[in-house]
Order: sequence, then C-alpha cells, then structure tokens
Amino acid sequence: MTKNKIKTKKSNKTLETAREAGYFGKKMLESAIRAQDEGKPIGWSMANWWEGDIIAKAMGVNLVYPENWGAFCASIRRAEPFLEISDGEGFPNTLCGYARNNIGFAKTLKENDFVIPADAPGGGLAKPIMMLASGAACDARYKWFQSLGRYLDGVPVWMLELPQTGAREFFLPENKANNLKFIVKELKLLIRFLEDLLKCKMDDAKLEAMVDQAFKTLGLAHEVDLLRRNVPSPMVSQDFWSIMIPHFYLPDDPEAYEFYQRVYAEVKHKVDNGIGAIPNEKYRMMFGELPPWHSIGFFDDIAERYGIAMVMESWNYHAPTPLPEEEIDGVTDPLERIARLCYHKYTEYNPAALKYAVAPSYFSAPFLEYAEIYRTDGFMAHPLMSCRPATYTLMQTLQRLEEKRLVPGVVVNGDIIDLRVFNLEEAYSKVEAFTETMDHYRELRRKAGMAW
Amino acid sequence: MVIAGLDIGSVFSRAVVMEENAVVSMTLRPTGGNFRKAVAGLWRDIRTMRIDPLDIDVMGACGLGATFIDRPFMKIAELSCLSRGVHFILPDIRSIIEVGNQYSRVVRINADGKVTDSMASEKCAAGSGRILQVIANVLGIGLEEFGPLSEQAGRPAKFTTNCAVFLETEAISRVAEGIPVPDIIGGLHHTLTAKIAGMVKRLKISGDCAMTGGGAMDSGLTRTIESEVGLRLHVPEDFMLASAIGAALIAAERDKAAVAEDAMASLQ
Amino acid sequence: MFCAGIDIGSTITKIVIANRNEVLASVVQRTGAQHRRRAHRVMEDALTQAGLATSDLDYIVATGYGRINVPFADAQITEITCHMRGVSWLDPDVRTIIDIGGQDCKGIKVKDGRLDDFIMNDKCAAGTGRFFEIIAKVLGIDLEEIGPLSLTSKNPAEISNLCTVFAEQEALSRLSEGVPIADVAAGIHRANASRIYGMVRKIKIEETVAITGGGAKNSGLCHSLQERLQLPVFIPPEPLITGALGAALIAGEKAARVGGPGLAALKKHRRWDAATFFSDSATQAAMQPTNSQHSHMG
Amino acid sequence: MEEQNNTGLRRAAEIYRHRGLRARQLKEEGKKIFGYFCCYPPIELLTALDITPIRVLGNMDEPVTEADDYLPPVMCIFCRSAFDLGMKAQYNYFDGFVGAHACDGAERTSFIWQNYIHSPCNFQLDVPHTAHGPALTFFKEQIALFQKTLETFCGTQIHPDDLRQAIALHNRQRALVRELYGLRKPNPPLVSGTEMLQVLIAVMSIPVTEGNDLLQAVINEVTTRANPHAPKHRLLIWGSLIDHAAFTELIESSGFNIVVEDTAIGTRPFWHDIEMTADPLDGISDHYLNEVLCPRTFRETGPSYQADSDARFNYLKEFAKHWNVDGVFANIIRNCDIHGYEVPVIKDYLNAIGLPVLVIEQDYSTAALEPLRTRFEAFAESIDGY
Ligand SMILES: Nc1ncnc2c1ncn2[C@@H]1O[C@H](COP(=O)(O)OP(=O)(O)O)[C@@H](O)[C@H]1O
Ligand SMILES: Nc1ncnc2c1ncn2[C@@H]1O[C@H](COP(=O)(O)OP(=O)(O)O)[C@@H](O)[C@H]1O
Ligand code: SF4
Ligand code: SF4
Ligand code: SF4
Repeated sequence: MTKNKIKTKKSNKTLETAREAGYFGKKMLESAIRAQDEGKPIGWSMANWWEGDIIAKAMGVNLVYPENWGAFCASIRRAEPFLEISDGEGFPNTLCGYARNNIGFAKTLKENDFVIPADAPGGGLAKPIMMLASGAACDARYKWFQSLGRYLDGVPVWMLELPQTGAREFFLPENKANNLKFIVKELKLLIRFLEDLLKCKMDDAKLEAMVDQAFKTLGLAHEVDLLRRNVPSPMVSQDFWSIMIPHFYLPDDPEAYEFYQRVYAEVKHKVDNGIGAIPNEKYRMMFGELPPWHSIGFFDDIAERYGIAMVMESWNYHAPTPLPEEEIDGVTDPLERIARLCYHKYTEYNPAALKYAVAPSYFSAPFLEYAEIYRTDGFMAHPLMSCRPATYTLMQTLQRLEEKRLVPGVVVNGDIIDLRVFNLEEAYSKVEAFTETMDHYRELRRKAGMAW
Repeated sequence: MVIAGLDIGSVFSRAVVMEENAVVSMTLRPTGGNFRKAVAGLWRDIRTMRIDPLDIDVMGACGLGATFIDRPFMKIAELSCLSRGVHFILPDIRSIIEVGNQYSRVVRINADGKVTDSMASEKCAAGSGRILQVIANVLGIGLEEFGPLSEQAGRPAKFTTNCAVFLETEAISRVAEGIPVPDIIGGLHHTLTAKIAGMVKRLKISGDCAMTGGGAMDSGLTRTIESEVGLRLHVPEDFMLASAIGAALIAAERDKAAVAEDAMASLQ
Repeated sequence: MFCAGIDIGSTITKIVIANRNEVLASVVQRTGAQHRRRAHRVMEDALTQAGLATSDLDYIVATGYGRINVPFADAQITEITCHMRGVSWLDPDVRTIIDIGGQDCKGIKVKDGRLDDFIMNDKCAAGTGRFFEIIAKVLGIDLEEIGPLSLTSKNPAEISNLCTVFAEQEALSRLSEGVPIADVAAGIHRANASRIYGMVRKIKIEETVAITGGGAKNSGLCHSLQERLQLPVFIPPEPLITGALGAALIAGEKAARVGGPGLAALKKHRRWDAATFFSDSATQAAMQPTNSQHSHMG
Repeated sequence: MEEQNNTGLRRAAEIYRHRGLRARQLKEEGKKIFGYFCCYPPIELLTALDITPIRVLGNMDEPVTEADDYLPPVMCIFCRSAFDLGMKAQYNYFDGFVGAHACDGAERTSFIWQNYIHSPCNFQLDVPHTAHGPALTFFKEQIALFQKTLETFCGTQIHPDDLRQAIALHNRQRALVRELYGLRKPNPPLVSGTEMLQVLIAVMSIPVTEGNDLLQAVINEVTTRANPHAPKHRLLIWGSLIDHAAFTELIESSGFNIVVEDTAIGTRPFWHDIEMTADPLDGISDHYLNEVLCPRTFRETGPSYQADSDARFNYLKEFAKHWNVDGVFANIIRNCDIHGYEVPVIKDYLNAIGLPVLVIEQDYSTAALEPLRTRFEAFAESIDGY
C-alpha cells in the first residue's frame, strides 16, 4: 500500500552539465550488452574505489555495477518486484536493497535461460563470466556476490581485499608499509586470476595509461569539490548524485575526463560570478551517506522551501584528495599507485579521527572536517533501513558534530531503495523545525568564536 | 494586529486569538474525526466570543487536519509551534515532553523558543498517548482518573506485548484475572515511561521540563516519568493550546519578515 | 474410533469430532478469557451434537494458542501443523496456506503432505483478524458484512497507516470526508492484504494457495489477497475449523498408533475433572455461544 | 543435592550468572584484565603476559537504552547490547580492549567502544576477509603489531617460551571443550545445550588455567552422574551466537536437545588446535584466519555452486553425522548480514543431505522469546513427520 504513497520525484539539476551525466550510466549498461552480443567478457563489479575494476577493464572485461543499477532501478521505481523475489528466496528482507534487487534480477535471468528479459530496467545486466567483489567498507559487497552462486552457477567470484586499519593503528610504525605491500600483492593475485580466466596477459602499458587517466579524472573531480566550498554554493547534492557516476565508475574513460572539464568550467563560472546553485541560499547542509534514490527531488523541495543548499555529501562517493608529492614521487608501477591512492583515501582522515575521537576515520571524520571547510550549518543524517555500513556511524557523527563543531543534525529515516519508511511529509516538518535549530547553533558558533 | 493560531489535531482542535502578545480568546473542541466540521466549529466558537474571524490579520496553523482550514493561513511545522507555544507560556523551560495522540516526542528548545533537538516515537500506537486512551476505554474510566487511581497501585502489572491492540486484550484478561485496575494503569505508565525515557536520555535532558499533549492530563503518567526518569515536570495551564499559540506567534513573525522584505524590494 | 481435535484460538475456539475420516460434529464459539471452561463447554456441545459420551473418545488433540489449557487432551500439537494437516486432507494439492487468525497471521508451506516451512507474525495487530474487528466497529457494521461490503467498492480509499490504531482513526477521518464506507473498507482490506502478502512471500508462495482461519471468512480480504497473489486460491468450506480438523485427524493417527490397550489406559487417566465446571450462573451466562456452526465433511 | 563431584556444572552456572565477578577479584589482586570482541583476537598473547582475556558479550535480558545514542537500530542487536553494557559500566574493570574486524558490525562497534569507553590500552585488529596467501602474511603482521602494543603497555616482552606455553594451555582448553562435545554424542546427550552454554561462557570469563580445571571438573561430573536428560530431537544450531541460557532453555523445552552449536560461542573458537610453529605467530595467524570457520571469511568459490557449498559446509555434514542430528536451527540475530546472506545456501545444502532447517530472525531479547515456542514446537512436529 505504501507503493503509491510517495510519488517519484526526480530532481531538477542546477547544472547544465549535470544533465549530461545520465549518458555515462547508459553507456556502461549498453557496452555490457553490446559485449554480450559480440561475445566479449562481461564482469559484475562492486564499486571498488579504483582498486580492481580498472585492472579488470585493462584486461578487456566489460564491467557493470549492480550497485549503480540498483540505484537506477530505485529511481524509476522498478526495484520492488526484484526485492519480492529475493524475499521469496529466503534472503532476509533486512539485507542491502541493492543486493536484494540484484539477487531478484539474477534469479529472473537464470529462469529466462540467461536471456535478459526484454523489459529489464535500463536494458538489464548481461550475464557475467566473473564477479569482482570487494572487501572494503561493507560485508554485503562480498557476501552478496558469493550468494549469487545459486543463480550464476560456476561464475567465479574474486574478492579483492583492502585493509581497514584503525585510526590509532595507522600511526604504528611499519603498519602503513605492511598495508601497502598487502594491497599490491592482492592486486597481483587479481591479475593472475584474470589472466587464468581470460587466458591472456595483462598489457602493462594499457594499464598504466588507464591508471594515468583515472588519476587525472579523479584529480579534476576533486577540483570541482574544492569549488563547492564557496558561498553561495555553486553546486549542490542534486547535481552531485548525477555527476559522481563518471568518476566513481569510469575514471579511466577519457570521456569522463572531458566531462569534468565541462563541469569544472560551469561551476567555476558560477563561482566567479557569485551565482549560487539555489537562488536563496540560507542554510548550508551536509548530507550523511546514501540518498533516497527514489525521491531525490526532496532536495529541490527543501532548497525551495527553506533555502537549504546541500553543499557536501559523504566522503565515500567523492574523489580522494590527490596523493601528496612524497607519496607518488618516483612511483611508476601502476599497481603501487593504485594501492597508494586507495590507502590514502581510507586513511587520509585519520588525524581528524584522532582529534575528534571518531574512529573509524572513514564515514565520520570527514564530516567533522567538512563542517568547517564547507561552512555548514547542519547535517542531515539519512539512516537507511537496508544499508548498515552507511548507517552504523551516523549516530556517532551526529553526536560529535554537535559536540565538537557546534553543527546540529537532523535525522530523516529512509532507504536507498525500500519505500517502507520514507515519509516526505514528516521529513519536511522535521526539516522546517530544524531550520530554527540551525539558527540557534549559528549563534552558538558565533559566541564560541568559530570561523563560520 | 489580530493574530490567530489553529491546531487541528487528530483528537482535539483548538484555536487561539491573540492581540499584542496576549491571548484574547481560546477554544478547544474534539475533532470527532471530521476536520472540516471541527474547523467550522472553531469559527463558531470564536464568533461567540465576539470576534469576527474576518478581523484576523494573520493566521498560522498546524496539525494533521490543517489542510482543511477554509481561510488563508500559514502552515507551520507542529514541532516549531509546540516549542514556541510552550516558550510563550513557560519562558524558562528548555525542554518539552509531549505525549500526543500520534506520537510521543521530546524536544529541546533554546532561549528564543526555537527547537534545538527533538525526537519522536515510531509510528506505532504503542509509543503514543493513544495507548492511554485505548486502555481508558477498556477500563471504562476517564483519563483524568488515571492519576488518582494509579496512586493506589501496588505492583504494576507486567505486559508481555508491545502492540497497543494486544495490550488492550491483555489488559482485559488482567482484569479478568483479578488484577486491580490501579496496577494495570501503573503497568501502563511504566511501559510508556520506558519509551519516553529512551528519548529523554538521547537528548540528554535533565531538570525542569514541560509536559504537554493529552498525556499531560494523566497525573499518574507525569508522576511516573518524574520518578523514573528523574525530571521535574511542569504542566502549563493551557497545555492543550500550546501549539495553537505557537502557530499564531510564528505566523505573525513570518508575516513581519515578509512585509519587511517587500518594503526592501519596493525601495530598490 | 472416535477422536477429537480442539483448537483454542486467541479469539475463537473450534472443535471437531471425527470417526476415522468422517466428521461427526464441529462447534465454533468465542474463546473468552477462560480457556479451561471454554474447552469443557465446546467439548460438551460437540459431544451432544455427535451423540457421544466423553468415554467414547479415544484420543483428543489440543491445538491453538490455548492448547496447554485443555486438561483432558492427550497431546498438544501446534496450530501450524494442525492447519497444514486439515487443509491437506481437504485438498492435497495445496502447497501454501495463509492462515489469518484472531491475533496472528501465518504462512505455511506443505510438501508431500508434510510441514515444510512456515512464518508468522504475532507481534503487531496489523494483518490479523483483530484489525477487522476493530474497523468493523468503527464503520458501524457487523464483522460479517465488512467483506461483502468492500467488494462493492469501485474506488478503494487510500489508507496509509500500517498501525491498526491509527488506521482506525484514518478510517474515521475518511468517513468524515465523505468517503463511502465501502471504499474505506476496501482500502483497509488492501492495506492488510499487502501486509500479509509481504510476510508470506518470504516462504515462497507456490500454487495451490489456501486461505484459512477466521480471515478466510472475510470475502473482501480473500479478494484483495488474491489480487496481490495473482493466483487462484482455495478456501475451505468452513475455514475456521481446519486447525481443529487437522487436530482430530492427527488424533486419529495417534490413536491407531497407540492401539487398543494403550487407549484404554489413556482414557482411564484422562482428566475430566470439572471442579470449576459451570459452577455459577454468572459464568454460565457469559459462556453462551456467540457463533456456533457445524458441518459434516465426508 | 548430589555430593562432591557435582561442583563443575554448578560452578560454571555460578560464573555464568556473575560474569564479571572473577575478573574483578583478579583485578583486585593486581592482575590485568582485557576485554575482546568476537573469536578473532589471539588471546594466547594475553595469556602469555598473564593478562586475563574476557570475552565481551551482550545480555538479551537487558533492554538496550544507553547504546541508542551511538549505534543505530539497524545494527545487529548483539553488538548494540554489548556496547550498551559497556556504557552501563558493566565492563569497567578492563585494562584493555581488543576489537576486531570480524564483521562490519563488530568492527564499528569496537571502534565506537574505544571512542566512548576508555580503557588504558586499546587495539583494533584488522582481520582480512580472505584467506589468500598475502592475507595470511598481512594478518600475521597485524598480530605482531598487537603483540608490540601489548608489550609496550605492559613494559615487558613476551618470551617465545611463554607464548608457547600459553598456546599449549589454550590448546588444552580446546581439547577439553571437544571432549565435552563428545559427551553429547550419546542419545540422550550427557550435557544439555544450556549446560554447555554456561560452561563455555564461564570459560570465556576466567583465566585459561581455571577454565581448564573447570572443564575437567565438568567432564568428570557428567560422565559419572545419572543422565538427567530425556531423548528428544537432536538439534544443531548454526548462525549468530546465543549467549543467554533463557534461549537454550526455551529450545530444549520445546522438543529438542541441542547437541552441537556451530556459532561463535560453540565449536568455532575451539575446534582446531594451534599448530606449534617455529615462530609461534605463524601457527597463531594460520589458526585464526584459516581454522576459525565463520562465514565472515570469504573462501574462494569452487567451480560450481555445489562444489562451493561442499567446500564451505562440509564440516556441517560431519557434525550432523557424528552427532546424529535430526534438524538444524539457523539462528539469525536480526541485521546479521554475515549469516543472513547464507540462509538460502545453508538451507539448500542441509536439505540436500536430508536435514530440515528452521530459520528464525530474532530480536535478541528474552521478552521476545516465548512467542518463539510455537515455532520450535512446530519444527519438532515437522521432524516427527506431521
Ligand atoms: N476525552 C478524550 N478523548 C480522546 N482523547 C483524550 C481524551 N482525554 C484525553 N485524551 C488524550 O489526549 C490524547 C490526544 O492528545 P493531543 O495532543 O490533543 O493529540 P492531537 O493533537 O492529535 O489531537 C489522546 O491520545 C488521549 O491520550
Ligand atoms: N464471518 C466472519 N467474517 C469476517 N471475519 C471473521 C468471521 N468470522 C470470524 N472472523 C475473524 O476470525 C478471527 C478469528 O479467527 P481464528 O482463525 O479462529 O483465530 P484464532 O484461532 O486466533 O482464534 C476473528 O478475529 C474474526 O476477525
Ligand atoms: S554499503 Fe550499503 S548500499 Fe553499499 S553494498 Fe553495502 S549495504 Fe549495500
Ligand atoms: S504493533 Fe500494534 S500499536 Fe504498533 S503498529 Fe502494530 S498494530 Fe499498531
Ligand atoms: S551476530 Fe552477526 S552481525 Fe552480530 S557480531 Fe555476530 S557476525 Fe556480526
């Protein structure tokens, strides 16, 4: 019955370039389907934060990302039937919505003799010859692919591991070196796995070129983030959730780089001319973790009603800050470079984590830094009913932001996919009252002599 | 300037009319499940107090049925109204527990009566004031009687379910088993208090606190909260009207700001 | 061989007396607060109906929420197993049973006539018989009417509240907005059907689907469920008694297994003590059957 | 009741009921106490330094009130409960806290524990999710860091001989636990699930030597007493842990004898010994990464679904065979992803070898136990063949 309750709200992107971004999502799905027609290898991959997917691509595997496709299915409200199938298979309905969506699809695919059903959302996902799971950040991201064995019998899963050091442990002598060594060895194992599976050799030059390209794209995506520090904010979450796709999934694609050049130019133009993304920026907020893909238009509404600019989102989806010179100097091995970048992303907020006592550094610590850098008035936490990793640390973040940064938070319950708990009306009423809270804390920050 | 505030709740509808920051008239009536009729009733009440609804310059409203109001008004979030209203009545209070029909909520406010933090119970009647009403119906007594009765409670009854509906059934069987009514009420207060206590703790509230909503009618509940959570509760005199007052005040404020903005715009 | 199955439900008590596979009597009464007395009462009524005496009964199985409160039962079996057995006997093709009781709701899977899997909600009144009792009261109609009435609706009202208590209020305000009763009732049925469906689908719904329990007597709910299921459903002629029927069938099997001498010993030790059996007139009045029916199924 | 040799089980029950008592006594005597989460931290290192390791557990009987502020409701309630007890100062005697990246929930809880509950010494052990060769090396390096952290904190080095001795003591403990498990093979079993739970939790609450004495006493007791248990269906429990006797009592009064538990307070920490390697850390790291069989570790998928399940769950077939199991209860604490994703696979696998499986997602609360009775009884009836 909740089915019809919330209507799909697509967002009004504020950037012209953000409207182009849909192309990249389509491109990924289409290229996999084309690959299937041409008999080329297809892989399903977790968003790997540039660990392994580039390597697989360099070996000629066409990757699609079920997480991305899950968000897509949710945004067009086509996930429900897949969720139902997953539930019927006996998977708990508390599992990650992306996973349930993908499991439901995999079952459908199997029952259809691996011919993608004609009406599959976005053309569907072509059957893979391998799956690239991830040991980083979330258990679902390997348990889920492992459990797909029931439907994709005999499709091997490779789990690419990434160490998750504690903030304190990060500073222990030797630890960093051990970690980096481990990642490089893991990447080598992945290459060996791929070489055995595909019966061909890695083309080192190609990999190097792709890694170079990815570094460039990520660097540029980061430059765009930097521009968002300006007041008024030249670009908001509504845009970000679209433009993240190219750097998140296709950083090695030259088209992605070109795209960011255009994004950069547009955002820069706005900054130079003092044009805000929303006309009446009164409050600047950060958004905690994954958005309600089914109702992204919510952000437009609160922008319009209350002048809220959502100026920054979770660390997860953003490009890392570029590697410091000393980290990259003289490092030419592409595997080593990937390792350093990944590790950097996972550990760059460790000093902040110790300072604010918010280990693990990922998830919480970035927000404590952003609070000041992006001059934010508030934090919107979106606890998800089906994604635990993105929810585990939200309470801690709320606590510490208020306590250490005098930035208050508001909690809006929901989910990436599942429509059961999100309640727009309730969300509006909470946010409306929260504007007063932000006024109050602004005053407190001023009294405490804080910089924003 | 004449300002008015309406709070069209699921159980009660209320209206206040204010002038110069003072309440000049107020009314409270059961909503009776029909918002439109309730609103019409409020206008009638106001007229009997010799105020012409047409004289109202600015009107703010909140509550589940606010959309049924047939005159121009500003819709304001319930939470803000409650906070401002309580602040108006009890200026020194910085926190509020509201046990209303739809939710229980706990709010922290600042010296200006603005919300600084809040939490509400889940959308399950077991955590709301509704449960009091449900049990009162079963026992065939009024909510006002809960307080005095629960004072005689010996050992509060234990309930095994969390569902308001099943709790009702359980209460019936407890009565059949011969458990005294005061103990049943005591058990209920205990259950509800446990839910509220969680929220109070999360918002780190201590000391003086206002209590509003229909639940404030039940002195047994307030007493239980005081002793089990360790708060000093203040039930404002017109606690059922707090949100209506808040709605009026906020509407007036926003109207002033809008006028000023218009003036600025015309200057430019 | 005479056997009895007695199902002390949260809301309704059912009893079936059978001779091997022939149903001799069945009685349905409101449970009330006193399980033991109710057990005696339905037993007495059923025996009268069947023309039997207590000493004729070879084996008695108690089931349901109050199954431990039947002093004269020879065995207790859960209502999950009993419904499964009763329905399988009525229609051996049934694979999925949706049982909607007074205070809970279950999904039961059957495989080769055996209990294969099940799931239940007994935490929240939404999706249970209680929901409809409450709503019928609010709508001012009899419980029996709510289903047929809802079927006349062309435009079911949107009921967004999952909570029974709030849905009751929501129904009220819909009515006050002028929404016809039938539309409100239809909206309520839809909301509950989705809730029930959402739970049952977890055990993988397979054909044939049967609906049992008091909820199956509600044609509106069955209709909405069928809409969600997109499958034909089987509704037993008397869906309330499938649990008691299953219990009686199980009693028959048990009796056969125990055999003559064993049964004699069982009978001798059976506790018919009715120390508190209809001692005062006030209780007697309270024990008047509210809804008694019987049926014979060959 | 009975005479002298009944002291084992009674003592175990006593320690189980007052978990912190012995630790607090030891602390008063000047000993150091460390808390640890999950079965992954190598407690041998603690024992080698004469530190008593206490396993951090929750309490299903105590409503979670303090943890709400820090851990959201979508987290496994066991984790929330454990942290809740921490916030309520029930573990305030710890000199140190060792967290581990076992599952996401345990990892984040460990971190948040260290942020809000301050112990003089803290360590977070990063346990890789794979058993690849490099992962083993990496894990060993992590353990070496743990060792150094401990040594710095204590101001003494761990002598390899002390470590070897600690390993031997813990191996002895593992052997005794397995021996006790052996006593559950007869029908009816000589030890009930509730007794086993109390013994294992007791053992995780006292120094290893005392634990070994206790285990020996229990073994002596149960082999000589008149078996008080009646034959019932024999149940294997797989999945999230059970750490409260109210739960095992409910199950065992609903038609079952629990005979083996493949959980984190069951066979998992005890099933294999640590090999005595030249460098003790080799044996330790290999044991914890490769021999503690929890689905939190990803093992390479086989060439087919069947082969993969065989490789991963073959040991369950062995349990089922040797303990003559009639049915399996898959216990899923709500929001436990590690076990949740495995539900269909485990059902496929066990059903294929003829074992019925009851899956319950439960809320880790004693108040919510009684309604589960009908489910267990119905499961028992389905095994009866109804
Ligand atoms: N006579 C009454 N009728 C209904 N509810 C009452 C009555 N007296 C007290 N109450 C209590 O008042 C609550 C309604 O509180 P209130 O805050 O006014 O809700 P709302 O704003 O939704 O109308 C009910 O849940 C009940 O606990
Ligand atoms: N004729 C009917 N129409 C609609 N609902 C009915 C009818 N008869 C009984 N019920 C419903 O059936 C429920 C009882 O079902 P039952 O299966 O006997 O449950 P239990 O075993 O828990 O007592 C009651 O709550 C009532 O709502
Ligand atoms: S992080 Fe959340 S959304 Fe992403 S895979 Fe894990 S559970 Fe799913
Ligand atoms: S548990 Fe009861 S009170 Fe809560 S939502 Fe369900 S029906 Fe309503
Ligand atoms: S029960 Fe599951 S989620 Fe909880 S700590 Fe254990 S493995 Fe992790």
